[in-house]
Amino acid sequence: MISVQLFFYFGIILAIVGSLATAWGPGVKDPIVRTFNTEIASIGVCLVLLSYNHVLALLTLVATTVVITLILFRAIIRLEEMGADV
Amino acid sequence: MDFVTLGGNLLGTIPLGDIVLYITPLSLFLFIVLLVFTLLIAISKTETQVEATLMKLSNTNVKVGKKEFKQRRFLSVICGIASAGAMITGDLFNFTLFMALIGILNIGIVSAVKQTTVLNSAYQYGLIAMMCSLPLFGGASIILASTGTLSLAVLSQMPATPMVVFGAVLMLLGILGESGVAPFFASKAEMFRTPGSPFIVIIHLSSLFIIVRAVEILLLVLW
Amino acid sequence: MKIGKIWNKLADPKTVPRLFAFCLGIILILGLFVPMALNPDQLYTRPAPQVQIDDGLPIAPYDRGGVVLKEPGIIKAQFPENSKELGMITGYMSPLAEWVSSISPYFGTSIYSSPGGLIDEVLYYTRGFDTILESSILMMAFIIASWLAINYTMDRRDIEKDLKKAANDSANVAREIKINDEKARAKQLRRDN
Amino acid sequence: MADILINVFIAFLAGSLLLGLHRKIMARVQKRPGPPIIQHLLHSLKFFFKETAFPKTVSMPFYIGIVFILAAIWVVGVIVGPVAHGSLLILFGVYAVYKIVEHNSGSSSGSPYGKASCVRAVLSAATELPLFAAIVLVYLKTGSMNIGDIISYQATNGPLIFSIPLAAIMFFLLLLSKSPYSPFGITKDKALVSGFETEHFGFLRGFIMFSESISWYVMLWVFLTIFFGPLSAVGYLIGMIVLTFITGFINSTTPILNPNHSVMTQITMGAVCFIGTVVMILI
Amino acid sequence: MLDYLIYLLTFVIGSILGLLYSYKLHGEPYVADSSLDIKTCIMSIVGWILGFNSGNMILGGIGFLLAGFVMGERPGYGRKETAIGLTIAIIIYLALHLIK
Amino acid sequence: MVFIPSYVPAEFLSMYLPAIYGALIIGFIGSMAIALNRRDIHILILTDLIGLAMIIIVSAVGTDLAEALILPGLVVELAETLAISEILLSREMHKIEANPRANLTKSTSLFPQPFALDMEIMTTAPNFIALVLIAYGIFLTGFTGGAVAGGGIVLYALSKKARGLPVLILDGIAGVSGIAWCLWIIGFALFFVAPNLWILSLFLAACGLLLKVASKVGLIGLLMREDIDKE
Amino acid sequence: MEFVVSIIAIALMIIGALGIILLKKPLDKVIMFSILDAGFLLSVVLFRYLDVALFVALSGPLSTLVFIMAIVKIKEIRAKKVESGEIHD
Repeated sequence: MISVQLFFYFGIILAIVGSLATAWGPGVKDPIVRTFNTEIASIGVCLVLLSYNHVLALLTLVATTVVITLILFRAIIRLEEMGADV
Repeated sequence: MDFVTLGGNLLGTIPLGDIVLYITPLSLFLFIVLLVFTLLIAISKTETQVEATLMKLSNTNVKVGKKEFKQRRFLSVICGIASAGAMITGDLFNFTLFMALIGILNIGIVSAVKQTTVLNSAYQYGLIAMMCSLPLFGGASIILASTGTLSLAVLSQMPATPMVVFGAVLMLLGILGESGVAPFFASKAEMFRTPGSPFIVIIHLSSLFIIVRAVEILLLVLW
Repeated sequence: MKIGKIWNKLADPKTVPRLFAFCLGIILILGLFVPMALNPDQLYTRPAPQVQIDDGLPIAPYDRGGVVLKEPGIIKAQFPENSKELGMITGYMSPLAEWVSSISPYFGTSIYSSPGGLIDEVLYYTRGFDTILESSILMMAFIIASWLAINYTMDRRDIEKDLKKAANDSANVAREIKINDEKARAKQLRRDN
Repeated sequence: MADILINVFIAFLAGSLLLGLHRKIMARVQKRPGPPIIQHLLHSLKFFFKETAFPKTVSMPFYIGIVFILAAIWVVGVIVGPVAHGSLLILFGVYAVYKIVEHNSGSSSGSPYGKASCVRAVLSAATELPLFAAIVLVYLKTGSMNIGDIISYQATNGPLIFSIPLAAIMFFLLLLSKSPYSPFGITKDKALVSGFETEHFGFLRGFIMFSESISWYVMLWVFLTIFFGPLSAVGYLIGMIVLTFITGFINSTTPILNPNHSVMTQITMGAVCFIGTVVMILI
Repeated sequence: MLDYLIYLLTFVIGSILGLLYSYKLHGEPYVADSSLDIKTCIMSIVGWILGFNSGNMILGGIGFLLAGFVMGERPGYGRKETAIGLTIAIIIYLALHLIK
Repeated sequence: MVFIPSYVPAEFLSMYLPAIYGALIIGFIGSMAIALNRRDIHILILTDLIGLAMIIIVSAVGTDLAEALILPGLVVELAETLAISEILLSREMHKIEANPRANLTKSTSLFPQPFALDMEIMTTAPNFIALVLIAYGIFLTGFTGGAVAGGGIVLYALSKKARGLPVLILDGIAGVSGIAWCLWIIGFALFFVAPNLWILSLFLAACGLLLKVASKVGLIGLLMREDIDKE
Repeated sequence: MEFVVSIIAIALMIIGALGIILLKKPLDKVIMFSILDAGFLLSVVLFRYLDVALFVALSGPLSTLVFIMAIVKIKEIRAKKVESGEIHD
């Protein structure tokens, strides 16, 4: 038997820590770093879904996280390349 | 609270599984008006915007290009249909989904234009629309957690607990943001400075009707 | 006349998302003081976490009872009278899914999300209209994005034109330099002679 | 059917006369003689006999269709209000469509004045909220959205103006913003020529004026009905004339507000009145 | 509701007739004659009294036609007459209703 | 015999409160960060957090219904992010295009420039992983399958060497997804018209959705390979 | 046994999370992300959903690939900018 509660609370904490890091963590002035930090929060949410046994939602979340990251990186890169100040 | 006190007598229902659409004089009126407008949009041409040119005597004609026209017409017709659907839906989550769809379509209708100010307000509005997913879906699911149902017919018979009120407040905030009423009006109003009058009218129409409908739904849920 | 200034600030599109976010944050934090509890009387209930996988069921977290194609599973829908075949879809497995379920007890998720899963029951059968909407949202967003990408942000025809022009320019410059060089050389030669 | 027709005509005639009166009052306040009261009606009739021209830049079916929608919408307003005593929410919807028409008749013409008016119409749509708040308060007090029920509630419990005066003020703000030359009437600011009507000539303008007369009548009727209880015909007459007087006085003495100030003034007053009424109901 | 429509219509028609009549009578660009006109004064009194107190569709219609005729005269004319007629009519109306 | 409780089990009841409080806190952090931030791209990244909070709130209900509500909500989040980021890009491009001489410097360019990246993984691994992902996605079908297969297609498109936007392929993808849309509407309608054909309608619905989502997600890969690719 | 493994998984995730937050260089962050992902994979395996674990294992390299490419590209862009004297590192 594994402790579902342990993973659940850890997931919540990870999500909160991740979102704190995304919001005010070190070096988040760089959009790349900020996007990285959202990954932590999303892994936390994955753990929450796992402990709720929402496994299909978990699969979808994992897949979409990758794609969202891809989209955000693309936007960041293009904006830097254009020299736009946003 | 019953449907009857708000929108008049129940004229009929359309059961689609757990989602039951219902028709009252109010929703029928809104539905028909939206369909009429959608039809008009589908057959309309766009106008030419005439503007004075700086430092010259001539005018500038701002027109909608053919490609842009097709794209925007398609999106506005879908937006009209979606708002018409939102008028008769009888399910809380279904309604929030319609709102999300209308939000993304509103952005889409103005996204094809060239004016940077319009694009800027479309972007800002898009940010609000994305943030609105939390109050809308979250509010609906808090109501679900508290009452155990999403159907308006069942919800209208239940008393309101503080939790339901909180969910309804969240939903109200989402609706206010998504339909761009004061004090959040600026991001949406600035989108209307682009040519293409038949298309932008549906943006305005859908948001106003969504407010009317949201009033009904919130009253149903709360009382 | 301070209130006038505040009102003018509200008319700037850039402040609006931030204002909205601020209002949202305030309401969310007020939510901490609202008494909240989950109503146990819910639709489409599921067993407690890890119960089914500990029991070693082959289609673990999504087994809702019933015999394939014979007996409906246990599903609690809002309006059962609107869905005649309720529970039958959970009792159905595609041949591929049956084969996978005979191999290992640890592939329940995959099996039940393939055609005939519980999620299909909820997504397509009882709440199919939601699915239509959600996938419409997806489709519209992609239409918008791909239209913009094809027609504007990724339009490579202009850049090709630019590149050609630049190439021509540089060729012209090179030619001019060459001509100038030859002229100079000719002059030099003449002077030398 | 005959009932509807009669009511529509009454609404048109009475509305035009009231608007003419409004114009006369404003003129008198400003020490001008002003046109005869009948003038507004004559204007609207006149336009039906004028030649109609369509600008080259318009967006075609919409430009014409919108005025018919406007007329149809207010006819529906008459049906729901004075004829059938239907749901207040439908009247709210009618008002919403009126906003749309205001917006779109401005934008479909291609004129920059119409365009500016259209953007302002979107801004002022934000002021739907006070109307909505007033309706909700009436609903909270009487427990019904049906005008007939509200009338019978007032017949037993006395007019609502005494129990929820702040809601009446909110509704009055709406009336004020819809009256001509109002301080909140940003869509018809004279800096924009005629606002959204700038490019509508001939019978199109005739239809617009026809529906505006009806709308003025219907809104006054709704205000009197939901806040002053069951009234006789004389009561309605006096009430409408008094309201026209008050709005005329206010409009002739106040300047027009800047668009976003206009919006936020109405919203702020709406919010204050809403909270005030809720407090009054709870205490 | 039909009677109200008829009152309104006759009032409007009366106003139009009054406007045409008074423009034919006074073509000046300014108000030339501000004295009380006995003819129109009687018309106004009779019209308003009939309009308010008859309770009959036809008589009321005629009354509003007369009242509108006076009230609808060009600006500057028929004001005093209307005021007198209206006052007398209201007094009679109140008297009738208070006595009852 | 499988036991399905008719009420929500006690575990979920006890987990509701922490989950929802956690979600509220995450939402609060995200929204406050947005309220304090001024830069557009950062706000876009931060809205991601708010989406995560939404997922937790919905999932906390702990029923199959909740799961069904999360699934597409996720895909919606993704789609909105894509559309809005594209609008941001086009806005900035319009701004720069209005006055290229002042806005474009030597090191910047309006269109993506190729860059040199020579990695072993880019040539060998993607084909295999993409194949596995696509096969798995097809097996899953539905939203999830679409997302998984789409991930595979993204990877495949990314690792291809060719540059240049394949407009023809994009049009083809749009066609496929249109057909999928029709399939799926037919399937949905069949459920209510003829319930006895539910197996057929189920397959139509599920496969239509798979094709739709996968083709749409795959499109991102095609867009990406413009930006992030080697010479 | 399972308790120990879950402790290991959680420890991996904590290390990964802290590493992502605290480390400065983006490439280090990618490595730390892999650790985080590994911890998550372990916990999925603990929950005995092998198919999900398979997918998580497959998506790991995918995201790493995306990260690396984005980082390399953005580095190049920034280096170019420094070279042309627009920004100072």
